Amino acid sequence: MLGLSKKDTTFLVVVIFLTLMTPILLQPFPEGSVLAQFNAGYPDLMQRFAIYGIFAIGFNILFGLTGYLSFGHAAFLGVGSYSVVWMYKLLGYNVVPGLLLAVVTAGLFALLIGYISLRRSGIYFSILTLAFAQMSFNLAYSVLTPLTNGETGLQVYTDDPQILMGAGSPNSPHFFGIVMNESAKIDVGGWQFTFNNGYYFCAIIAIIVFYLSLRIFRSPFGIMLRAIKTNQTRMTYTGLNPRPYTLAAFVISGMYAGLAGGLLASMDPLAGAERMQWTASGEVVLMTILGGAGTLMGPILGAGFIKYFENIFSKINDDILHTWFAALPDGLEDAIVFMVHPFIGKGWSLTLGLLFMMVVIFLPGGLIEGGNRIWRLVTGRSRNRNTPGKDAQHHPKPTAHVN
Amino acid sequence: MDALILQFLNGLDKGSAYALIALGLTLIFGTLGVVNFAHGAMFMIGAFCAVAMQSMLNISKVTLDPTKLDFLGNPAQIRTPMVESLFGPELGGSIINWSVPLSILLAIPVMLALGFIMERGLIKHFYKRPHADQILVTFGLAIVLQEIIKYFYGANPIPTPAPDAFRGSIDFGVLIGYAQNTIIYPAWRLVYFTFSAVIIAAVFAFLQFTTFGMVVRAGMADRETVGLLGINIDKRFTIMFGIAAAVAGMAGAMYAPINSPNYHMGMDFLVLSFVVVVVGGMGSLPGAVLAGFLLGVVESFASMNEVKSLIPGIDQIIIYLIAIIILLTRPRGLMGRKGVMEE
Amino acid sequence: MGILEVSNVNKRFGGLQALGDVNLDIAQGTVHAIIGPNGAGKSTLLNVLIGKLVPDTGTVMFDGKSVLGRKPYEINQMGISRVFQTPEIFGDLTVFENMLIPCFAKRDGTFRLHALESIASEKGIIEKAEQMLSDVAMIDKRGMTASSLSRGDKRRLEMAMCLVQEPKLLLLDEPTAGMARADTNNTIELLNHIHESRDITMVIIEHDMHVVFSLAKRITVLAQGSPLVEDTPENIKGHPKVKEAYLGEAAA
Amino acid sequence: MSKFEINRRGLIKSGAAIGAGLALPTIFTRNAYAYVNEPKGATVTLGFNVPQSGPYADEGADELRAFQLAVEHLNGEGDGGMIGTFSSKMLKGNGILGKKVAYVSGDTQTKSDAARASAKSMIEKDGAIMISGGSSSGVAVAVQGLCQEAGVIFMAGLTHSNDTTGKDKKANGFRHFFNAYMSAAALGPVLKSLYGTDRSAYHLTADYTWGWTQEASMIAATEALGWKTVNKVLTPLAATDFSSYIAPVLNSGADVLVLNHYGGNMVNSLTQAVQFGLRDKQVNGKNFEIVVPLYSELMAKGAGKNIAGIVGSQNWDWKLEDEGTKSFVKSFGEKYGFPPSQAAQTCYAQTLLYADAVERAGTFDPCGVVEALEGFEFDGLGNGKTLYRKEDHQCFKDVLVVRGAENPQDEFHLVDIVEVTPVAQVTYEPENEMFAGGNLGKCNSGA
Repeated sequence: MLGLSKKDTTFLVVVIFLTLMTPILLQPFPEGSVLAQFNAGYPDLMQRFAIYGIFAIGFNILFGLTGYLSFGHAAFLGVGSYSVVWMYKLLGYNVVPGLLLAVVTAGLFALLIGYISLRRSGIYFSILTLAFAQMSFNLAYSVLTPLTNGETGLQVYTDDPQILMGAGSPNSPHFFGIVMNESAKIDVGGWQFTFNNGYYFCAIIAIIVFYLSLRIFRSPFGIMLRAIKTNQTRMTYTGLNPRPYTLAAFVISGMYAGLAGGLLASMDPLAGAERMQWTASGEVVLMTILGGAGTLMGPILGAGFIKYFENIFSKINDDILHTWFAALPDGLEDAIVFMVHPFIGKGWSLTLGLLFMMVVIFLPGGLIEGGNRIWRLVTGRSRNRNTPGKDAQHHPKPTAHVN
Repeated sequence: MDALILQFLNGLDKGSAYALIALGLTLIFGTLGVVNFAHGAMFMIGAFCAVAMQSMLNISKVTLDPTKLDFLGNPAQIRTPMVESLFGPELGGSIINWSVPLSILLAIPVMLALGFIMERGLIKHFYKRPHADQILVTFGLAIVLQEIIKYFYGANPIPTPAPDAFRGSIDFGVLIGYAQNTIIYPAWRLVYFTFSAVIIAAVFAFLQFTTFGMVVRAGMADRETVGLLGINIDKRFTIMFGIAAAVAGMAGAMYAPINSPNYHMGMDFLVLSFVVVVVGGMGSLPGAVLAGFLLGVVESFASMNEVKSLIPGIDQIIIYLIAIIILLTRPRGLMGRKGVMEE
Repeated sequence: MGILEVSNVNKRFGGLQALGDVNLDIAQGTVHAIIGPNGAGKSTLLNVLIGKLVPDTGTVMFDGKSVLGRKPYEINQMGISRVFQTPEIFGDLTVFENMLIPCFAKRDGTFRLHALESIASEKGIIEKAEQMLSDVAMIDKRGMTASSLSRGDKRRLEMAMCLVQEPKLLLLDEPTAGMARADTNNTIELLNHIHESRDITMVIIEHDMHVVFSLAKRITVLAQGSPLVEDTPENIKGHPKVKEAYLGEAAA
Repeated sequence: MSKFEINRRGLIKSGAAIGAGLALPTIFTRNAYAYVNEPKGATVTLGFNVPQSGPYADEGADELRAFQLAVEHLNGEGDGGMIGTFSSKMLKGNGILGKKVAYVSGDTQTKSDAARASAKSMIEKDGAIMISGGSSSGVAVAVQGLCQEAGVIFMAGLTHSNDTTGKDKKANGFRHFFNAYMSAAALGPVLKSLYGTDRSAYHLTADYTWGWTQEASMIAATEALGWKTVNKVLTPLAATDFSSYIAPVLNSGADVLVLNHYGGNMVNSLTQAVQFGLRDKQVNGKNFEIVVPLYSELMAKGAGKNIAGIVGSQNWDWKLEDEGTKSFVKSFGEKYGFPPSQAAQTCYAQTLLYADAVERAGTFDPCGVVEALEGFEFDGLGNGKTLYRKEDHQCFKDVLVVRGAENPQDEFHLVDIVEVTPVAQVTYEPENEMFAGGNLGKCNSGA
């Protein structure tokens, strides 16, 4: 179906199901319960899961398949966001023109940077991309402020032209009248589920681009990219020119990043310059490696993992801890709170750092490897048969080079 | 002209910090083939060695002085540093005053130990793993290290002044035949530059003139062959890791008076030091040093008002611009070897 | 006129004359071996043939076109395939995927963006790849990861990848280097089979005289950068000049 | 304005299908809200969004302490702090409108993106009805914009840029902290009396919006005194080594260096300027002086002894002698062991002001709160008589001019108060060109 094998079709159906059910699945604990703190089913975070999932899927097409490690993809994310907000300012709040522009400008920008950077390989390539992105960030923050509104971030002002805004047009981002920040809340028993327009908009786009990436993985182009990662010498002596292949992968992943950046601004009409900083580029690298580079689902898992910790763990404070352990005797309660305290709230990055280390030490293939292990355990299939999980055939062997 | 000399001095000074960090990073790349994202954190921990030394010397005996009141109206606490009560206020005072240079004595063993533990406990298991995994694990480690520092020292910068003797500036211009008050330069920055030059020279001498160094250099060129010769190169590489950490640590400790240490200063230097190493060329120690000084000097000149008025914002991007130009004209940086981290 | 003509090629590296006045004329359909003691210039000559080195003087014409200054992938597209000393294959890919790549390269040229087409729909390509794998008796290993193959199978796979492109000329750089005897014999058998069934011109650079004499129809002996003799294997055996050149080395 | 949670009925239809699919017995929806996150239970939730990682984490921690203290006092725990001295007597220590105050906290990371994400989760997940906190203007403007769209109140924390209540002002946003214009207006007369009217200033300015507004304000104020501006140089925000920018100052003919830097930038540029010996020099026959327009005690600590004698401005200082300050310092000091920073004070005051406005309005409805706060005059929160101006939601109150302490009595004594500049001197017209271009818009309650 859809040009996919039966296995891939099943896989895609599972992904679609999970994506559409996210508002329910991420809300496992009833409202008001002690563990409700761990619920992640609110619009902003779900949107971020989908958007950073898209970013990571795109990055994986470059890094996972070709092995070229870009440290500058945040630049495309930023360009995408700025494009969308500029379209808001000039035309109006419909997200479509902005998203189209975001993909196109990010693609062109990627073409330029990729064309230059891909003249080098390995770490030299990584540093070239990093240099371009850092230049973009530094300029966006300072000299280019008329274009980017600098530190504050680009936003819509009431005196912007917005020439396509009719009297009845919604006054916030919308898709032909479907307003992104509108939600339906449904209470079922003790649970409350939020079905947000913006989330479903992102989710549908995420499913489409996931499907595209699945097609790319299974296409002749996908094989060529993996061949580049494995052996460029054989590639050239087989009559193939690796450069246009890597450049195409770079541009495609740049467009994914631009789309993700555009969606960020579609959910929340503000484009901050920090989106272009090296830390943002590093984040997508971490997401991809953490989840499992070169696998289809890995990067999405990695994106979800990091965003979850950033948004959920940073909000747990001592008061919440005390309510959790309130049932315990006072001394014990204080002791436990004291022990847990460094890892939550402002210590969320410590927890994240430790988890990075644990995952990479114990699960060399990333989170997806953990998933595969559990899968094997559940299905009871033996380990030594090297049973393929969903993704095993694209699982990268640990090879001894960055790229 | 005097403005140019001033900026040249600034460049050398910036460059010596870059060079020291890049040197350690290259030692680790070159000998171990490991991408160490925690190297910036080593620099940061070095700087906190200076902070720790200062607070250790300031461990005080507390007495209450009922004649004075603190902000809540309670009797004020009078703190007398132990060192002062031990050696008398005069000598004790000057020991405290010299805490930053003294912290080198703390930084060397601490950083060597940290380096050994890191290499044996963690990095060792990642030699055969992809560079991507190395990046993830060392980045995780960098976060953990800086969060630990934040837990104990907070997020604010902590003042760590240079000894009084070097706190002010000296009239450098007079020394090289200029009029008075034309080239004024902070004394501590001159100390820092001299210190860096000594460390860099020492590292090179160590690699050049000792058997140990020769084996390591041979190992950098061809690890397998050296291994075949029956030399335990792994052990030496562990020591090199310790040395690299110690170099970064000393660079950080001595930098503390210039840049008040804070827990995330390592991340600020991380990206820059990678750029320096790559511009210098992977696996080349002289390249790292050369690139460090080059980028430092170029950055300083780009910060001059005359240049900035020509090209606004040039000082924000000059390092990256130079990096791009060099990498496009010289495929392996200034002095890189073929095949290192190129696949 | 041969398919590959090397005329008056000279190449110096500093003071060293690596190649001096090399003239070679390789006939269509032959198996031509280039032998010579260490340092005779075999590798330099090979690198000139594949365009990696540009000679100081002289020309290299393949099929009437110059190969000099062309990129490796252009030379391949002209019809020259190369087998390396250590097999160069796509280690992370399966045997079958390895075979697909040359098939696509043959059909689509140096670059084509088939990003959304499914491999499964490429019936012709799949058939061709499977056929080739059957020909080299590797069809039962199609799902294996290439890096896990034995040395002999890697060589077999590399050869198959070259052959599936139907090259006019196959360059082999010490195809049996480092192989066990049994693997060497298998490889010789394979090459002979290929030559007989496909009529491909082959140029072999080889050390091992057993291999050379089992395969070659003509042999050029290179010494100190220049061709010493060119003749049939029968005549090369026991040729005095050749013995002289190999003095001290174990001739076969 | 945008609607956040409305159109409920239409959406429920589509949602109901999914809900019914779950085949769970009780499907019901909450009563329609009159405004977003209307508190229905026995508690009301406030959101404190402060930097917990990054360079301002300590400032954020201090803000959070103040918020926690304010919540305690509102709920009737502790000694009541400034509730006792506050001129409005609506707060009784029984929560807000009888509802117990709960709070959630989050990390802005001092990035507008992260700050908005954190604020959104407070609004969407935790049902926060008011957001407060923050330690930079970029974040304040970004979160203020978000609160306007979402329909909750934003009580800004530490934000000093003119834009927060100028170009980027919003109906749902309120700023208690002072701003760059006020700093400059307060510093002017003091600089004149200390350093005279014949001075040449050299500006080093952090290259982002706050830096620019600070620089513009300072230039306007000093030039009005008759000072000349020799040069103004932008420095990268990420810079840690300012030597290249400081080196040319001494030979430029300037005799005053104005550091329009904040936080880590300020610590490093000031430390390094002192190391360059600027303060020991004589230029044009006058002592060379350094001015840091915006002081932050927490950051000043990082510069150590280098701040001695350096003049700057503050919103508030714990050494003030009024009753409000005294009781606040007492309850803060007793709880945490050290005196509060000005960031803590502004956050504490903002929380009380919000609670009081709700009490006076008799509703949590943001539009009611806005109305109650606009034009509100009060006293007893440490800054003397203060007005929340209706036109731009900026507080007008006295500004402190301070000077780095030469002989600190203890580790908390960082600055001496030079002068309390009366409010009249720092007041400006809402149409002032430095604040022009903005538009409050209408209050948004999300309904």
